[in-house]
Amino acid sequence: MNPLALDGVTLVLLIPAGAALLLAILPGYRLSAFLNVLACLATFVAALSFFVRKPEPSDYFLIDDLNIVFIVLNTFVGFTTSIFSASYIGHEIETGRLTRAQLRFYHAMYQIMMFGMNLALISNNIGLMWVAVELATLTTVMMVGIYGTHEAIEAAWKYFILGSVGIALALFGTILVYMAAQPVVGEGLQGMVWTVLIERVAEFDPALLNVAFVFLLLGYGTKVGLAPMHGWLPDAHAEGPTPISAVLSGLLLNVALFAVLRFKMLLAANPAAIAPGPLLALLGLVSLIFAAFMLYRRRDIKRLFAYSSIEHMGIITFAFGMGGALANFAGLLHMTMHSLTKSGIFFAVGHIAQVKSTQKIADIRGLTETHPMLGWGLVFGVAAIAGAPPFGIFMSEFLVVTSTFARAPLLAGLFIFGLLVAFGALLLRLHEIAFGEPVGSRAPAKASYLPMFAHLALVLCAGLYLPPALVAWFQAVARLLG
Amino acid sequence: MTLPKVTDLTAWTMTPQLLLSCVVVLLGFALLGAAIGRRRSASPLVYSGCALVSALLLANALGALLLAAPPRTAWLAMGLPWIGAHFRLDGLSAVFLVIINLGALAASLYAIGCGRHETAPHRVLPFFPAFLAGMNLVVLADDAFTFLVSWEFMSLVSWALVLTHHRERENTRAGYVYILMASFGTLALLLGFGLLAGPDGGYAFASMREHPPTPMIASAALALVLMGAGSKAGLAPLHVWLPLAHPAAPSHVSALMSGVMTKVAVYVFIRFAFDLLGPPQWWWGGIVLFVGGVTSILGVLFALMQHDLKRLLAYHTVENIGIIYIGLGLALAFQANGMGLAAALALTAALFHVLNHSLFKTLLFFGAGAVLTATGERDMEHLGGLIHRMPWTAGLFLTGAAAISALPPLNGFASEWLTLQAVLLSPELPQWALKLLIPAVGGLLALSAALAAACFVKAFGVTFLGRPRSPAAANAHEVELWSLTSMGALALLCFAFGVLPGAAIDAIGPVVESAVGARMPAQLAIPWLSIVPVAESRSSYNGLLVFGFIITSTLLVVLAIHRFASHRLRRVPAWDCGFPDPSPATQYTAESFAQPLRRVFGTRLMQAREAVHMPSPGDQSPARLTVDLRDLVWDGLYAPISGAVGYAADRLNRLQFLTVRRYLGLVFFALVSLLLVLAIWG
Amino acid sequence: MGIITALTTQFAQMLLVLLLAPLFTGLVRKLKARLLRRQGPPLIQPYRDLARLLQKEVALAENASWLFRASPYLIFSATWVAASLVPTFATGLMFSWSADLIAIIALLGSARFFLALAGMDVGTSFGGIGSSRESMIASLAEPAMIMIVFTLALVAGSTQLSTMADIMRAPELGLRVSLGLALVALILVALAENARIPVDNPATHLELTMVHEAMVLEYSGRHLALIEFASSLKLLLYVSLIACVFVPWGLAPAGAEPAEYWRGAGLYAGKLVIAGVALALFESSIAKMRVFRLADFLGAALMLGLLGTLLLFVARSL
Amino acid sequence: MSGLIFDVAHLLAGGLVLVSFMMIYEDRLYGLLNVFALHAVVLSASVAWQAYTQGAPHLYITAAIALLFKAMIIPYALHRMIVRLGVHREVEVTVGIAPTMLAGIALVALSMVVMLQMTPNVDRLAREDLAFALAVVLLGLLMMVTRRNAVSLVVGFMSLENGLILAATGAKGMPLVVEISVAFSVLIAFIVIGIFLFRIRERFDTVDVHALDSFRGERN
Repeated sequence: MNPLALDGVTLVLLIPAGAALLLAILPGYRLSAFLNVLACLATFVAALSFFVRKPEPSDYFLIDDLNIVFIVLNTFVGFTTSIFSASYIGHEIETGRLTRAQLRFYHAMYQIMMFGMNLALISNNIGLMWVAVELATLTTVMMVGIYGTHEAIEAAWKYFILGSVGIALALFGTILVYMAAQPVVGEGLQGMVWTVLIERVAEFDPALLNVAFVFLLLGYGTKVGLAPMHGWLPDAHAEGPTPISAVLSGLLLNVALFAVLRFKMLLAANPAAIAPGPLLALLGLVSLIFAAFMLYRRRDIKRLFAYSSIEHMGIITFAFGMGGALANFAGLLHMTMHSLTKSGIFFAVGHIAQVKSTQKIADIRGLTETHPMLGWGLVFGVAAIAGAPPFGIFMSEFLVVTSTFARAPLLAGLFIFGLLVAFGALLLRLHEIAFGEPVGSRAPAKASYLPMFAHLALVLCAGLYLPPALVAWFQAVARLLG
Repeated sequence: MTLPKVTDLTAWTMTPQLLLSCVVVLLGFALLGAAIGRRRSASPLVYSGCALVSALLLANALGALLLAAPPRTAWLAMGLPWIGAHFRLDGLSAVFLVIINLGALAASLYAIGCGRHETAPHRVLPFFPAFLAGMNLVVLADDAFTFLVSWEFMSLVSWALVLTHHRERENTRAGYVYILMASFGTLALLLGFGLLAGPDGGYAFASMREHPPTPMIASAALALVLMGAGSKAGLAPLHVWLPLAHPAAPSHVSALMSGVMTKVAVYVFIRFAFDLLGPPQWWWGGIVLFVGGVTSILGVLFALMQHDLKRLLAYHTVENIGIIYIGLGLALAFQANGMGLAAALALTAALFHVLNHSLFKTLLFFGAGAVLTATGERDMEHLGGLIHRMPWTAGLFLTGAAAISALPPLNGFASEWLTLQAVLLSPELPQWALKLLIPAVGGLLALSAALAAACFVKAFGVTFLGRPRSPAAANAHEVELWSLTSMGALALLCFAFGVLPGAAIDAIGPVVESAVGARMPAQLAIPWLSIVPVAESRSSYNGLLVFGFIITSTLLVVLAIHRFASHRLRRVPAWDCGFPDPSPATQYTAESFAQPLRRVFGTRLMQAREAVHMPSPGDQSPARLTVDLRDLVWDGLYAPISGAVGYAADRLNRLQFLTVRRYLGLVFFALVSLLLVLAIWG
Repeated sequence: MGIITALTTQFAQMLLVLLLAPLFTGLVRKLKARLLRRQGPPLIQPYRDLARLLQKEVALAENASWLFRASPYLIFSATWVAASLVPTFATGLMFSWSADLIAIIALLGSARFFLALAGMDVGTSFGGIGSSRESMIASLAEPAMIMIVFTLALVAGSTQLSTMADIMRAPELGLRVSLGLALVALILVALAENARIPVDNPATHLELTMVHEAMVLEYSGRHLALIEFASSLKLLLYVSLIACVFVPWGLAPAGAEPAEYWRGAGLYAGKLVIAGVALALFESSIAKMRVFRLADFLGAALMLGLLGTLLLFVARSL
Repeated sequence: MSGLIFDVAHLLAGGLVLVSFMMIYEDRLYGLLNVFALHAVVLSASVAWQAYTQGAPHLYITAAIALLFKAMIIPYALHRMIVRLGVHREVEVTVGIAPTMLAGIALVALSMVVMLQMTPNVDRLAREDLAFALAVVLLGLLMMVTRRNAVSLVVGFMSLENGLILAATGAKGMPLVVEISVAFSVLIAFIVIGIFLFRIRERFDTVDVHALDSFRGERN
């Protein structure tokens, strides 16, 4: 595969990179917003091409069952978020919270972030994956701090420090993996290529692999926002512009978890190394229960859904931690559903915050009365994220609970306890926001409802009927994950 | 398309496929309601549509029940990918389909009339048809996933209906408590299914039936189902949400929630206990009996203390659910000890009470709804004397009140009589615990029946009789014809099943046989249409003859009086022991009526405390008598839990306001501890 | 041929009950007066009262609804049906299979239900007092009654009154502790249900103490006649119930020839007189109880019934 | 010959750990910067030695970058910035020097135990090298956790990066891509920190992280 061939892989990378350069130059924000949408659409189409013709793996790029789904999901949510961002940005300019120069910077960063994430997903070289994740993180750090208010700076600073420490730990883990591979695979590039590693991992030194996995789990775990390392996530979500919160919650957490899964497969293949399952399950459960309790005292609507993202990342990690065909299938399904639902919710939250010009839950009341579309959209979104059945997330939670309850009743009990506490908190806040005596401005919101309702429709459809092709993929990957 | 011949007709009707298509039509109406909710013409259109579809569903279900058609299944490619969605129409689901769609038909007809006065129709119309669809789906589902999806869909939609009038503070609070308890119930059921499905994920009910669980797992599953279904039905500790949520919904919806949705929860318990869990243990019956007894007495005692009409009816739902679970507990106990006939009697009593309760509870809630529409008041202290202005509603409410108080010619007494006969059969049970528990529960059952009668004397007396206590009650007006027809139909059914209980018992027969393996003797074969629980010698009750007896004796008396006594009649002011015309406030109100009973039962159970505040000698302000009741269950169970969660949330909340350094400390701590783990066990 | 005799005996029972009820009330009043060394009204005074009331004009309150006018008829017919189902001089009557003891109690319950409602209909405070206290008494008396029925049914194996009477007559029954408890409980409940002295004073018209009287305060003329007749019927019912179950000797078995019936009727009259004397003696030897102590009085009845049932559940022989 | 190679590499790696300890001991800001410069010098020496022993010319470039960039430019820039921002001189330590030193020793012991469990087929030099690298990383983290001052936080982060470079160079044949990217990230990191510090400077009069924390979200 010479790099010049115009196949899917190059397209998926070149389009965002090119668009970033172009957008950095263009002054007008309306045109650049449209271009941004166009670029994301093109990337999405390129990603779809993988379904048609899957390019064979090379030293640097790899398309296999696991990441093909995430690439498509990633580009699709990126595309819908760009549509949302186009209408969101318009309002920000009017209220003067962002200047034109900042918008140029914003659109360029948006595309670089998409480039970073796509690179991380399709890279075969674990070092390249590390660089890509680092790049995506740095761009989101900048965008979180774009508003320049006290809280935004503080959130960006916290995100940067914690992110850098996390990424440093991940790098150390990557080096350890290379050190473990080097005596078996030989020096040079081969030691970093994942496909080579996965075949020969049985002969690696188990102790070194264990230490490597610990560092990788904590390093990329910081990016996933699992409990002990979650510090940056709530403030980054709350203070950055909402499209960024949607992308952060919907995509970046998934990309980081994808990286952890890559290394979990490595470790699972080496019998001598310690089983990665219990470690993941422990972290997942801690995040779930911790985030569930933190939801109660939240006063800011975006921070509320940030903690909900931590909770759902906990659920997904717990599912992969439990392992087995059913639980892995549930984990993959949950990742897809969560990114769709959470970004849908953030679309609604973005417009709500703009219409009510506040993010404080206390100042938003009776939304289903004043803004029915937004109000009911949020109600269905929160019902979906809280795991109410007709929506897709219930199916994954159903599978996780039933498959774990037979094997480890206590764990399933704790899992259910976490779910119930989180459900209580989310619904408590939803009641304050969506119902009751309306408060605040009743000006109709000029907003694009398309992305929000598209996401909710997809999640509802997945809850009732999963297309067989998608099911086959997930089952194949579930066996892969071990 | 040629007209299907009669034989094809039966092949085509009474199948899950037809019922599912009706459910889809209902969902279509829901979307229609959402689309044109705000227009005036929308509500009669949607409600009449629902009425038609419910009527069709009712006909099919009735056909399947009466013809005792063999179970038929249907499979759709939806739901869990590798299992798909299974649906099944067997005897048990046919009975509950009849109950659901009977209530749905009545509620739709009622809503055509009273629905017009609904202040926010656009919030009710989209969800009402979906609520009906959800209930029908739950009863038809035949695998764990489809069941739980339709179960929670039903809860979600009814939650949205509870929040129709979301502006009042207590309605949103009621909605929140309701959806939280509903989700607790669903998670309990989820765990129950997890146990039955096993690690390999055999979620279809058919596969669960093939390999029934070991007794230990079956007992755990039963406990989970008792919590799950019990929280929706309103069993003792989990009933607190019911009196909050049911009154908050519009009247025809609260009638459906109380009369019909609680029955869907009973269906779930029966489907688990008698179908999926295999042979029962004897102590299962004991637990269910105990919970049923406590629920019934708690429900009726709290109902006595209420002065909000709809909340009083909701508490009565809790009481009647307790009576139903007493019947189910007896059935489980008898089946565990191999007494087939007795188990059949107990289960028939429970199912018959399910049917009766859905009838008269729906009727009573329609009555309360009519009062609310006419006067805009739910509080009995502001009503009174409505019998003069709303004679028809008063008469129909009286029939419902008489039925729920188990007075002879009506259906309430028939199912109560069967349950008492079942209690009388239980001395043959060998276990000591049951020997001591059943008489006590029998006592509780009798006490709650008597208290129910007292409570409905209060409810009817204070609301309809006496003199109007407020201008709203003074100029109330009768409700539309539609509502009256649906209430009238329900009252007629109460009479029919009261006078001819044999018909209903025979219809339930095959269902009981499939669940318990034995059935009651064919009642219609017995001369004079009387019903006999087990054998002729034991005892028999003939509704028709008693009713005829009363009618003839009344006619005789009327003729005699008409023939011999004087006809003179004079309208005079009330004697009232010589007091001149006292103001309506001197009448007995709901609080004062319940005062003796509160003194007898309330002091310990509800910490009922009365405080009299006399004004200081000089000023003219009126003396006040305040009564404060404490809900022990709420203080003992729910307040501590929410307090604990609040405390934990406060403690953990400090983690949100840490400095960057401390967050790094957390990461550092995690890294070091994991490395330690590796160093020790690596 | 058998049908006609059965029908005649059934109607004879219904007529007998109608005739004897006012007589029994008159007998009790006469005896109580005698105990107080007073002459007392003649035995047939109740009949004269009823005839007088039937001729008098009905003074109907303005606020009274159709329920107020209809309920005397309903109350009277329910009580009359219940009374005619309880065997007085013979068991196994034609209609006795249509309703067992639980149905009879429920019939009385419905009579009481309508009486309480009628009390509240006029909208005066005294009607309220009567109904409220009656509901409290009923809510304790009825469960006690049902527990008594449980005890009797467990001993007799059926809730049908006729079978109970036959079993009770059988010699091998022997003395049973639970039956003793049931008898005491039944007497307590009978006193409460018929508003006799310890629970409520039938003779008084003192507002704050009356229960039954308060409910019928607003009735007059023919309606009051029906109510009075119904309450005396109810008193007769309870006496014949106690007689039929606990003193069953002399009851003619089903399908016996007329001679047996006359002997049964004679014995029944004797039982009535004894009951009347006992009631008069008891009533004049005790004062009325405070309303709120009734709960303990009736609670005792409930506990006795429950204890009786419990003993039978535990050991069939007790 | 191989003995000498091992000994020198071993010496330099140990030296780096020792300097990390000195940085923890340091409680004055300027001193901290000088020790950090020394830390960078020892690192570049070790990298150069690795380049010499492994015969991999690209490592020399990394050594040069480390020496030039981390030993001279960054400390000087930080030095000037401290002067311009008028940051108060001493470094507030939350836990006190002695306990931090004890913790440092414990961490080094932990990294030794963890790394020495590896099976013998991984050659001794790599194992030793990784142990020291892990020690430096943990010490860097310890320093970040126990310092309140934003500048010292950043210096701690830099020392952590040095540990990574030590580990990376220890791995024979690691593709060049990794080293450049590490350097690349250092550069970016530093610029961003600069912007932040500058930005932060604009908003508050101090670079003290503590002052920063009072403005956390949702507090008001």
